[in-house]
Amino acid sequence: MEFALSEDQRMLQDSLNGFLKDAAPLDTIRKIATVDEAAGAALASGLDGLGLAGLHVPEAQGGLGLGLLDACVVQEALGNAIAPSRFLATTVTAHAMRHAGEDFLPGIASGDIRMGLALTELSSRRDGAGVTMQKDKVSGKSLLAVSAVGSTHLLAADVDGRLHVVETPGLSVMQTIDRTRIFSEVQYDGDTSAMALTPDDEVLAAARLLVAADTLGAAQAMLDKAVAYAAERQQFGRVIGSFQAVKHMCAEMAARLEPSRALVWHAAHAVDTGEPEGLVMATLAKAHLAEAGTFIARTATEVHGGMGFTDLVGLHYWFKRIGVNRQLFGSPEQCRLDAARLQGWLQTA
Amino acid sequence: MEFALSEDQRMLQDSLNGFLKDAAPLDTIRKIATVDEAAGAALASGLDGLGLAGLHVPEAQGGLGLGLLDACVVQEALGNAIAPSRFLATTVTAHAMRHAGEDFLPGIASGDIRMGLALTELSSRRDGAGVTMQKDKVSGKSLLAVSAVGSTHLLAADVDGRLHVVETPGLSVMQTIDRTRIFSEVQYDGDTSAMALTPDDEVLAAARLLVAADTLGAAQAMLDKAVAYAAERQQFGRVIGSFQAVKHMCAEMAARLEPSRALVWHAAHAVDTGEPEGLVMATLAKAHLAEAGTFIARTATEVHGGMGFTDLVGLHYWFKRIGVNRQLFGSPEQCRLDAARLQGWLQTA
Amino acid sequence: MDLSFSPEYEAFRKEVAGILAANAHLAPTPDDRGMKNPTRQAWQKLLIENGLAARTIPTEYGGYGAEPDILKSRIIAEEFARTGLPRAMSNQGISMLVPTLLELGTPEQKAAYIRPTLYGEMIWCQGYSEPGAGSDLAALRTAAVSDGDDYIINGSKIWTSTARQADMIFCLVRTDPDAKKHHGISYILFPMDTPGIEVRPLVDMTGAANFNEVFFTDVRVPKSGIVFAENKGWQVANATLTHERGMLGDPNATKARLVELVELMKRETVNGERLIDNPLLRDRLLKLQGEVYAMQANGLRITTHSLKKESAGLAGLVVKLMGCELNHEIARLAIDALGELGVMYEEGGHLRANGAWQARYMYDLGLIIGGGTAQIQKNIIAERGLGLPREPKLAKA
Amino acid sequence: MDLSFSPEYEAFRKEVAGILAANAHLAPTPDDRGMKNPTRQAWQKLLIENGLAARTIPTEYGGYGAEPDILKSRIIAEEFARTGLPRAMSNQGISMLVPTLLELGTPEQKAAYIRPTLYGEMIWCQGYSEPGAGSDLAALRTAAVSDGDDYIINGSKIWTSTARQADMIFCLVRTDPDAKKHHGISYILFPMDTPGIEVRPLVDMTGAANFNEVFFTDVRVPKSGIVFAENKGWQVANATLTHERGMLGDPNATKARLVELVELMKRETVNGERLIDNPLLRDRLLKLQGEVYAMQANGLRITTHSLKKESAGLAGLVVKLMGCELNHEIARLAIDALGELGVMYEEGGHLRANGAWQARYMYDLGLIIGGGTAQIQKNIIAERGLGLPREPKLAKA
Repeated sequence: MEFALSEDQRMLQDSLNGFLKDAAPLDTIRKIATVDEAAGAALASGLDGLGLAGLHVPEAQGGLGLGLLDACVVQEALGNAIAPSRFLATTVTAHAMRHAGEDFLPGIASGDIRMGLALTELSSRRDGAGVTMQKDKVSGKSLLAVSAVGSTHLLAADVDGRLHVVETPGLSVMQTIDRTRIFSEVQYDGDTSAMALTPDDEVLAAARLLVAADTLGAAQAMLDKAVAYAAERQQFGRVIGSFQAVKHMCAEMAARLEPSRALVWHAAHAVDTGEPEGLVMATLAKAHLAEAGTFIARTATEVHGGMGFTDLVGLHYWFKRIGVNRQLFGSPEQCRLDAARLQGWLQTA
Repeated sequence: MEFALSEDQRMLQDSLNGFLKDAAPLDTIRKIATVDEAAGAALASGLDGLGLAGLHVPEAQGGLGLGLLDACVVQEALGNAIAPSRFLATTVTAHAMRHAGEDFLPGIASGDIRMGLALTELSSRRDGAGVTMQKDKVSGKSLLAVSAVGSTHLLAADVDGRLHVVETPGLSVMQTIDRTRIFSEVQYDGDTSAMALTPDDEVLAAARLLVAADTLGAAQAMLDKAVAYAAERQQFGRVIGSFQAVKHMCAEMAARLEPSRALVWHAAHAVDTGEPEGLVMATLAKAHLAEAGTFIARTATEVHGGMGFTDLVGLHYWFKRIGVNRQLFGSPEQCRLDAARLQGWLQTA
Repeated sequence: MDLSFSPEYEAFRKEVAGILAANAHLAPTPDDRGMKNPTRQAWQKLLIENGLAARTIPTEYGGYGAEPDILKSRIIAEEFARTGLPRAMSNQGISMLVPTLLELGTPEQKAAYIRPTLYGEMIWCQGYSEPGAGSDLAALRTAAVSDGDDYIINGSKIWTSTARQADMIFCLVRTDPDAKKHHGISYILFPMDTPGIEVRPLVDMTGAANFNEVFFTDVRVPKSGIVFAENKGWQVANATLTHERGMLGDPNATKARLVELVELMKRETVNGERLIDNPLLRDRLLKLQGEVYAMQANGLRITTHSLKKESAGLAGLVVKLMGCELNHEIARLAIDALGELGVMYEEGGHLRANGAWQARYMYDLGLIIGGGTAQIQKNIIAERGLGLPREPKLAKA
Repeated sequence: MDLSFSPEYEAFRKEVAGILAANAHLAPTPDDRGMKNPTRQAWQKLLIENGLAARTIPTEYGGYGAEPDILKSRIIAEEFARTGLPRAMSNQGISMLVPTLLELGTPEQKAAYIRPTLYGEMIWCQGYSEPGAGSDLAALRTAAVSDGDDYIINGSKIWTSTARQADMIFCLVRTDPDAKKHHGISYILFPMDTPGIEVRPLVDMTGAANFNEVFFTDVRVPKSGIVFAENKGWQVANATLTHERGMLGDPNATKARLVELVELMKRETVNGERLIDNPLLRDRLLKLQGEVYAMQANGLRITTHSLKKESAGLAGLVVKLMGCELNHEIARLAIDALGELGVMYEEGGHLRANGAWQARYMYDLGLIIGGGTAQIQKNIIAERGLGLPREPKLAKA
């Protein structure tokens, strides 16, 4: 019985944190946010060098054969540094192909195939979006696709919940509050589906879990910054962290975040080991981190006072990443509804 | 333009507060709560002496002809002192009969007719409750009837939303957390309806508004007690009200309660003057005070520390009155749904 | 309780409506940009001459010279809201400096500054907060050292809106570094084109530069710019701060936002269902509607207290805290309701209301923090409203 | 990450299951009331002899004498939960006094008290809090004045559970009124039948008397009852308080409540609709389920830290605050879901679960307040967990 990251997992996280500290300081993130393509490419190539693309690909297909818990450890570090990365898309795709991906997985692990995700319509269809599939041809549009820019292929969901791998078609950028990542609108005009996967709750659950891990990392960064600021900023002749109101705001953030970390680990482990509650836990982890993240994003900003509102300390980049994560692959309300469904709690009528 | 209680309304509230301070101190409330019938009868007769029964009965029928705002002023004082009273039932009945009550209103104003309310099933039917009406005969059961004990008649709602006046049939006491008031289960076995009133959203809205006023008074009492305790109780060599955490709990209670007072006044005035938004405001006032009341009941108890948890200071009588008010005539969720319906926001499908 | 207006006031309303209708064609449009746009200045002049702006400022200083009448102010505001015509100019010069000068300015200061400020010919900015003096404003350190008839000013200010457009600044500076912190501050006016002043835009989380930083390096300004008296600046500023607080938490603006949100939720769909038909979103909407009603009623109550020249007590003290939070929550529901589309910003095909909901969500958070953080507001409510003790003095470290 | 148990532990689980199965017929039933009921005492003896109670207490004091092993403790707890058999006795004597005596008691005290306490033959109560000393426990004023080999005790205690049943009390008294407040306190043991002790039940908001007040009037007790040393009681009590904190916020108990709530919401209907089909109630239920999962996972993480003899850090510090609040929220949802029937209490036809949800709702609020209020818990999290500074010292008034 050991509920903790393994030595390997801790080393993975430490080394990634160390890499990101050097390769993705706030100045670099600012450049990426203002669409400095060179800065984005440099970071992406550095991350590629760490071999993350094959992390969740089985060893037989040239990957590392690691699980979702390892992937969450990586995604948490990426969220902590609010670094852009294709890792989430790659990992979710590898998970989707876990039973039938021999043709694609080696290319994913080697980096020759670069995946994006167009799964939004699995949870919500707005503005006429929705993808249909007829005779191997995919048509329609999808919103808020992840890592589609620069991808060779997309993992795309159709209105019946089936997943398809298609060559990346025409994209247009969707500008969100979060400038650390680029999201896209995808238009399919009868593109060929290279692979069709059966509807599979686990893929969406994995995607949600990774977003939860991303929020975990970003929220931890905001909490850390707030505590550091509270311990240093003086007003009325004392550090503001000695005022009970500020102290309690920090305590409330920590009290919500710390159990969230265990939840992400547990959910990932449960999916990895095929525990029956795994999908429910992963789905609720997404909702739980969305709520905790929203609370921490706001509260950490408040602790920073006016400084938190400015661009000077860059805190807002984390605020906005958490804000987009809240909606990505389903709002907290949608996730909770799905968790009820997964447990058979909804009326069968 | 004057948004304030009139001189008369302030005098009414002051004199009632003064009366209740003498006639219903905590010791008396404790006796009533332990079913000391003499204590209850003495208070009831004292309140009768103030002529409250006819407050909302038109002058032509022997009443004072005052409006719901005056009634809210009275009910707030009753809630503040957590005094039992038939006033709410009487006033709601007078309102229900405002277009067609010539036969009953004089008796209500004089006190010869003593009304109870059996309206619960207008908002929710549980445990097989529900009242039907066939050929002037009323059958079925109703839960959580108000002031039914000791009444001569009930204002009863049937499953189609119609209201009936019936002679009070057999009752059994329903024991709630709130011992300041007695609630009943009513069993109708084909009792004769003496008067049938058409479905009327305004009656339920008036009942809810008065419950909101009752909670307003009770919550104000809890806030006042918490502030007094915080200003007096010493820990760590200083009054606890000088700790920012305690101070902010008190501030948050006040910040939620003070605008609630204006809301109750405004809603009552709007119903009195037939403003189109009146019913929506009254219905939302019930929901709003339920939420503010729950928050204040808990927070004021916390400010009192362990003392708030004991019976010694009796704070829990207010806590429980607010707890029952939250559910009476519809939960906050139900009230908000009804407010949406009243505004035509629900799908007509 | 009587929410109607007397015939006198109904007549006044008609008069206002008449003026607005007759002059509507002269109103500036969104194309008339800039704080000193001639069309906007002409509109301001027209409004002042008709008693719809600068209404209670004495005529000798360029105002309309009417007696203060809260109901008439309210009717004017309502008529502007009803017609949608642009309201009178509102800036920190008009709302904060002018009342201060009327109360405490020298005859020369009044004569020189009030009229052009009212007419939009002179723009002011406020130099109060500093990087090290936010909630604890009295800790400010920008130094003004006496040198003959002048001061030499060094230091910096932050959160200075309109600094880039301003002709003049009203500024708090430390004139006595040895006095206790509240007793060494002066309130001084000087031109923004004085040598040694540098203005840097301060970009905030909304992406816009709603504020600026202002840096002073050996800025020489005449002592005649002092308002009231040297080292009395804290009292002067407090008079002004009172004027500022009233500007936040207008319940009618909040109501307008709620109405906008209701329309949004009736119009937008997700998975083919109207947002307002989603029980969770609808319940949140109705909760907020209840709070909006409460703050509106609370506002009416405050107005009545003002009419009677009474303090509104707690009803007044809670407005900033509750009003800013409510605005923020309305924006938050809009964003949540829009889901994936709620995070769109600035440009693009799926953007709603030009990104206004996100901008408000963030800007409102700034308002919750600014002008007295939520924590300071709670201190004020507890201490002034409930009589709880102030933060006790600390032992010397 | 490995949540399975090794073969050694799986064997241990079988052994425990075997003992319980073989002796189940000897277990006390709800009819075996009273703290000193012979059936309960016999069951306790059986559990100790089989290593299922007092497991790590040395045999010389009547325990089982095993090495501490958190996993085995956990397996024992799980097997009791699985079989539904009554667990080992749990009271403040066993959980708080015995560990204290083992660490700091004299040989005589150990010999006299530990064995009968473990076997349920000697019942203890705790005399810590006073009406004027709650969060600020060190402000306690119950005085013990030296008189030869005795002390004369005057004062009173509050929140004393089991005082009516207790044979003995472990009590904090002030033995040096002139010392600084933490330095004049002693920890002393004496019989509850000593003349001058009066116990009054303390009725609380649930309607029950879960606690008592204890009054001391010239109570003469021998000095040999002092544990460790005179005026060192604060250190002794702190050792004991550590044992108490672990008792609150057990995530498995919380999970059991949630499961009960799910069943309730599937079974009960309003207006003919299952409660769980109400979107608002269901959403709240799922929110709570997420929090329960988080606290369960957090509990596993703490167990692992304990196994490695590491501090669990923040994960441990947040348990009381979050766990108590979560229990309270689960009860609140149950009450809200039951609506009009949720306010029923104590007796009557429409009562659910014998009023347990309301009782928990109120009792949990007591737990949020007691044993370190939520405010104190937040101070602890901020100071010990996040390294923020302690409340600064105040200037002398």
